[in-house]
Amino acid sequence: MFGKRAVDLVKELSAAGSDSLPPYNDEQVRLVLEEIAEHSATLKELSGVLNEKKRLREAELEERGEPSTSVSFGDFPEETSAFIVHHTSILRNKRLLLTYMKERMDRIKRLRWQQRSLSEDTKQNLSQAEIEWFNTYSQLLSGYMRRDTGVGMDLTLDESPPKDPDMYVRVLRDYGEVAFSMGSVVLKKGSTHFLPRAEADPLIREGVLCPSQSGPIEAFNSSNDYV
Amino acid sequence: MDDFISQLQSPAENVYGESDLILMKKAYINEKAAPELLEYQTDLLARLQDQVHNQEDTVANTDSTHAEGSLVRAIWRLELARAKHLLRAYLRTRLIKLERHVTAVLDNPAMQARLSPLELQYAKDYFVKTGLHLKDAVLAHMPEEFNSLVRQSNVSEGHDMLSAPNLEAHVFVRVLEDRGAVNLDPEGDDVVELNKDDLYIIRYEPIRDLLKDNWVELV
Amino acid sequence: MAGGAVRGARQGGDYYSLDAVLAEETLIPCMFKCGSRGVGRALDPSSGAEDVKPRAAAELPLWMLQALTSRDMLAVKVPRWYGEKMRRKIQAGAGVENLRLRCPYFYDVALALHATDGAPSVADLVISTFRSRYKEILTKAHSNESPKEMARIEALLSVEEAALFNAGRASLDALNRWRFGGRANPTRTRAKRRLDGAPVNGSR
Amino acid sequence: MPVDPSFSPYDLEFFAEDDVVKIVPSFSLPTFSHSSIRCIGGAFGPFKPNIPVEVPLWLAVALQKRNNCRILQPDWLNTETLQEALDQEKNTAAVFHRLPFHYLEISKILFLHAKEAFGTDLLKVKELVGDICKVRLSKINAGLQVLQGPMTVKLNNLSAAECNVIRPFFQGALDRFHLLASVCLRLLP
Repeated sequence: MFGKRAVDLVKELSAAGSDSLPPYNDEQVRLVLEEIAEHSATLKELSGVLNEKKRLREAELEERGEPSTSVSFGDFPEETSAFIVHHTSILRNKRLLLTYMKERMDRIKRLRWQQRSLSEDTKQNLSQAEIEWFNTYSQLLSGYMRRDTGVGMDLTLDESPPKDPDMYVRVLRDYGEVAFSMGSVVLKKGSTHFLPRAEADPLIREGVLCPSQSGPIEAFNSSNDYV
Repeated sequence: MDDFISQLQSPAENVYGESDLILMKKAYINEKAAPELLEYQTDLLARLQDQVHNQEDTVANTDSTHAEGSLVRAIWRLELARAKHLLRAYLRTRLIKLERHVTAVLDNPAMQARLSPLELQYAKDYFVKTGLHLKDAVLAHMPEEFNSLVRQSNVSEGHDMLSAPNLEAHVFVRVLEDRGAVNLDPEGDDVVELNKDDLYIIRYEPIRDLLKDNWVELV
Repeated sequence: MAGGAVRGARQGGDYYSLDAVLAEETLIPCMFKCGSRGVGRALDPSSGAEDVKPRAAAELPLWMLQALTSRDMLAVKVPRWYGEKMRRKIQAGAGVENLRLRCPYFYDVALALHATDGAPSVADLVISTFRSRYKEILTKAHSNESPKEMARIEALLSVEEAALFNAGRASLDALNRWRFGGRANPTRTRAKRRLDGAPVNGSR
Repeated sequence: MPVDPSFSPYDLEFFAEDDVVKIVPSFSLPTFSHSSIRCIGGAFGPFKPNIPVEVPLWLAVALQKRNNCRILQPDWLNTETLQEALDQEKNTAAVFHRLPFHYLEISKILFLHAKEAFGTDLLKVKELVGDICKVRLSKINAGLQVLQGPMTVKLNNLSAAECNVIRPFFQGALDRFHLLASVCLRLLP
């Protein structure tokens, strides 16, 4: 069936799932373009045959002194239907190829929203042109977000709503005294502290602290020193 | 005296009023829930961005060495984070929608008018860059009659490759003001009564203009 | 892509939609009203002939039909999965039918066929089918069945139905994770994000 | 891939944090005008020890975390009111009791950050909110099960989380019903 190769390309993407990028199928794309060229050559041939048949029929009618304006390609259904089949097949192949490319471009675009550059692993699966597309898109998006010429905000940040800039943490292991922006704190196992989130985060990743829902009860009335 | 003034300044005016932040939140929810790109909220964005910059200056200039300043600064920073989150979410939602429907938007002057100048420039650049990639990879290798990015072939009637938003999609909508009967189809066979506070799942198209004129909001 | 099918229920589908182009691959039984030159091998490999003969039967993909039927060169037959047998089964209760097996794009293909051919019976049938299966899809999507049972149910659904089913499950899961998940606001690592940049716990 | 029109429950929680609650501050701000905090969203305060004041939830929680206030139990979030709401909810199949649009989000936040506000009622209040949510979700389900074709569905008093949880399914199903029916209509002579 015409268009089989092209649909296999789209099936590849569909089967891989929207979160992954299978290798760019250069060879298959080339074969589909070849199929299109063949259809196109056949179209030219059929159109030659049709024009010739029409001309002959018109000449025939004129010879008999009958009006020849009513002759149409529809009078030669065998060639016309074949013409339509090839024409439709080109449209189909075009749509499938573009859908393949565009879906891949969309997935590559989404990578830019997660990371500034492509990993080597991902690059392996992209064509040279697709790697360039990533860079082009990256520049476009960065331009839109730039402070001087754009909106001045990095839109790829903070998908989830913001949290309090300070947070409660519980100390998981003794760590000694640490200087934070609001002062020094002794991190003693089991104790709870209220710390700037940005400064606590590295220690949470290190396993020294873990987020805690609330502070120690005894602190409840102790910090009203500016009442 | 201070007491007296603060009594006069009832929190109700400030807290319950529709601050620009609340308006921004509503604009974001509408934008996210609507199938098509809505009008860019030019004035609101400009005002809110101004307020954010001013507040950032205030925070930078506030002494936080004493507890009072440090508390207020933490509150300001939290609110700033909330405001910036909303701004980013709004702009991000629009950008993603713009990319998706870029051909349909650029094909329609009325849609173009809904974009900010930066968005319009982005749409044009994005369309050109996308087109170049598709042209290099596919279209340039196709027969001439089929190598257009907006027409399937040179016998296509008009632009038949656009990805247009689906205006027939259903949305959740809350009625803000009594509006009475609204036709859901051109024949007027299907009528719905929209009263204040009503909540509906409804096709987007019939309430499109009501949303624009603030009779309803999306949920 | 589930989300696309849910939100994108529309005639013809987007030009670039994966599901829309895959639905158009569905083979439909047809009969050529006229002969066709040189396309025999491609359209019907079993015939082995260069040319298609008038009144020849063939199974053609959906995408090819419209251009030929509109010029009265092709007659489309109603596929068996929209046939009388199916109609009787629907009337007896469509809930148990395995639509995925019969036609993965049961509804979209019907709409496209209808646009091609104007077969009223097909449109009528798929509306009754959706009406009778809808409730079951909803109930199961919001049920507490085991993952195995959920997978079994999903395998019976058409692609369009499965998209709905999964969307319904995902949003309920997201709500429950939020309500009972224990953590106030789970940290989402960037790696866990979906490719489109939406938060992983966003319901589709 | 379409833009996802759904919000995550965390987005809704963020939206809910603009709702107003009453707090009892334990501090004042003598060096700030009117003992208030001038924010982008308005001037909040005045903050005077033991003088109740209304502030948005996000601010209330931030103050409470820093031990600067006590959040008061909202009027609608106590055992009597909730019990009444639950009974009403159970007794009417088609009507939904009017609750704050963000009742689930607000109660979740308060159960987490303002346990003290509920005293010994905490568990009972939690349970009632859970029961109300359960009854309402099953009512919503039952109501939507009877859908037989394209229609506009009235959902008065449904909450944000309830709308959001049914959104993907029902938007999709109604889009589908509408599409199928609009094709069928075109058949009519």
